[in-house]
Amino acid sequence: MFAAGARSSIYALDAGTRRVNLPRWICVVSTAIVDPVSPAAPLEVILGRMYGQPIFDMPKDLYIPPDALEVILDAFEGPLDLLLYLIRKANINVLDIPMVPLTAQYLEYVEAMRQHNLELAADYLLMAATLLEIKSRMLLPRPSRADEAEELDPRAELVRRLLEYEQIKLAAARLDGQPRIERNFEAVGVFVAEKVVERLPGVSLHDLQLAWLKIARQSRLKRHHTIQREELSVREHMTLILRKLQDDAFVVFESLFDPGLGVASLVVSFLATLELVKERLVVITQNEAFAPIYVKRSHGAAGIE
Amino acid sequence: MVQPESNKGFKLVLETALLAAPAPLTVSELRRLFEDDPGSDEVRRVLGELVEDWQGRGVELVQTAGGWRFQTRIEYQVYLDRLKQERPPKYSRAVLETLAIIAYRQPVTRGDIEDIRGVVVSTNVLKTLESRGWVDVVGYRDTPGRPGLYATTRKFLEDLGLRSLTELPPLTEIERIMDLVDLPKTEEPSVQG
Amino acid sequence: MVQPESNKGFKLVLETALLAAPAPLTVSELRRLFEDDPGSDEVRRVLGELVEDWQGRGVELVQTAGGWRFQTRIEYQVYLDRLKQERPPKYSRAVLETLAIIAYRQPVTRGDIEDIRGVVVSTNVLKTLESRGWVDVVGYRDTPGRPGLYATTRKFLEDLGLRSLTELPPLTEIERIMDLVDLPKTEEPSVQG
Repeated sequence: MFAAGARSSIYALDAGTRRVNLPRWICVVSTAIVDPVSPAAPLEVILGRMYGQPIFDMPKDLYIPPDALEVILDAFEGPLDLLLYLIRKANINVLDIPMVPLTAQYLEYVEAMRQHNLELAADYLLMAATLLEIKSRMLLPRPSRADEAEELDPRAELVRRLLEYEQIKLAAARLDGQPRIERNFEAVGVFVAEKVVERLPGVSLHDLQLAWLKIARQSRLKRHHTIQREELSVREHMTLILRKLQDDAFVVFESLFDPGLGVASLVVSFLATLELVKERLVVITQNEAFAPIYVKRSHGAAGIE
Repeated sequence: MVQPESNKGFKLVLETALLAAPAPLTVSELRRLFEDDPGSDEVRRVLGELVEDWQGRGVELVQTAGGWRFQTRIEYQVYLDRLKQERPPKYSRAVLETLAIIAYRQPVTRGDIEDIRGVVVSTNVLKTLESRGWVDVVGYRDTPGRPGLYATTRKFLEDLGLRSLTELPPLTEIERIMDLVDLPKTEEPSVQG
Repeated sequence: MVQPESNKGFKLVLETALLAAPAPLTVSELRRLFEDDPGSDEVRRVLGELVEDWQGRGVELVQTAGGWRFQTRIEYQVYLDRLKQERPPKYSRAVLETLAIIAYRQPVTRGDIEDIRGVVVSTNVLKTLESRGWVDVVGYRDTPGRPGLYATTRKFLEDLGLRSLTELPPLTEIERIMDLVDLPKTEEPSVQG
């Protein structure tokens, strides 16, 4: 029945019933002035003893010596964190925050920060304003019971934010506790031994086709039909014949032809030879009719020509 | 020479690739190791065998968001730490809380993060997380200023050895209490444990 | 928990450290792994055991100038190479066009190539093709300067999987494609067909 109880108690805190069971320490630290309902007299005695020397009948983490304030405030991640600390340390039910003492203590911290010339983040001041606003709204008379269900508790938004922040705070701590690479374990990556092999570009027939297409297109734009269509086999044989003539010696004409490759090949070889002659790449000589015909690469034959 | 045809050779190739890989390898990457694709089922079966084979060793084969990798067991870190030149970074609460918000509420803007934490988020905090490769901007919210939307990366999951965000530690029960506060008119769920 | 006192635990720690290390580890570094220094002899003895243990695997423990490290065996490179993402290098347009001209119009001089391409052919382009063994000079034209005549080689045919030049895509076909795609004269012709 925690849930139901918690909710109803939010509404229970109206003007008449604000004498809630506040934790003792809040009344003490926040000074009795801010909560007129609290029994002031005995508390002021304790308060007087607080400053200057340690007090042993108080939870010691609640009393913050002024010198330590800077250090402690540094430990807070912001106003929500500070509020949560105040609430959790006092064992207050978050769903039923006593706004008066909480606001008072919060303001005390903020004031202390100001006095110590700490750089007071705007976030802290904004929260102070929020707390004061909630506190004042809680002091207003509550609407009639009929409307009660529709009236949101002024603290609801603050509680929602506090709880959401606390949830993230806890999640952050657990995330930090999660095993993490390079802190709790290492990735294995053994050395890869390899022979370095030069990777040569590959060329496909398609690449050649595309290349030629580009050339042809280019030349078409410039001048028309400079590229004749020609039997590739003739050009291949031209190369083959030139290779046979590598050493610049005269070669017997017939040796350029391989009858074993068939008639078509013979014809192509012959055409290739004629083409080579036409392009003046080879020289053909015959001393007399029916004498052997010799072929030679032309450049070494300048004198003969 | 290696004979990947045999189960043993096949397993050795997978093991070698995983031991040598600088980053986790997916099943489909592992299939690419072989000239003849062995298929995912076969690769998964042998991965299972490898996990078994490495039981009781200082190194284990695990599956993370990015795929499979060998990593050292947590119990061995005490030894490995003795060789380390520098300590791994410790993150401030601001960094960790920002990371938690991004991890659990993603995608979020810087404004969302500031709303939840109640303080301004310094640029350094986000830069720390971005340079670690744990968060990045995945889009922009269509509101004035078009603020960037932060989300966690695959590297974040990998570095924490997780396969998915669902493997993050679950958020605490506070969520259910919050519902109460947010919706005072609806029925009251019982929080009693 | 690990018990480095036992020989097995001791060996596991060494193995784990060596598998996770980003660089080779010396014996003196390995000694530092343990709270109680085991001494170099003991570390060396266990390293020897580890070398034995890893026989027949895809990874081996070796001693290099910088210390001990695990590394993949060279026989596994063929598998690991398949994971590499890098794209094969490509020849420049100049190289490909020069090659195409030599292939289709051989034997040709550099001047011929320049005439057809309409631009100067750099020496590097021809050197690239010559050093690849795909073209060579088969003669010299009897004109001033006696320029070399380039032709394709047998290796070119072999590397492209051709038995003869006549198996090259016929130019007539290429030009027919060009006629088709050239029809809209103003637009950049598309090769897709």
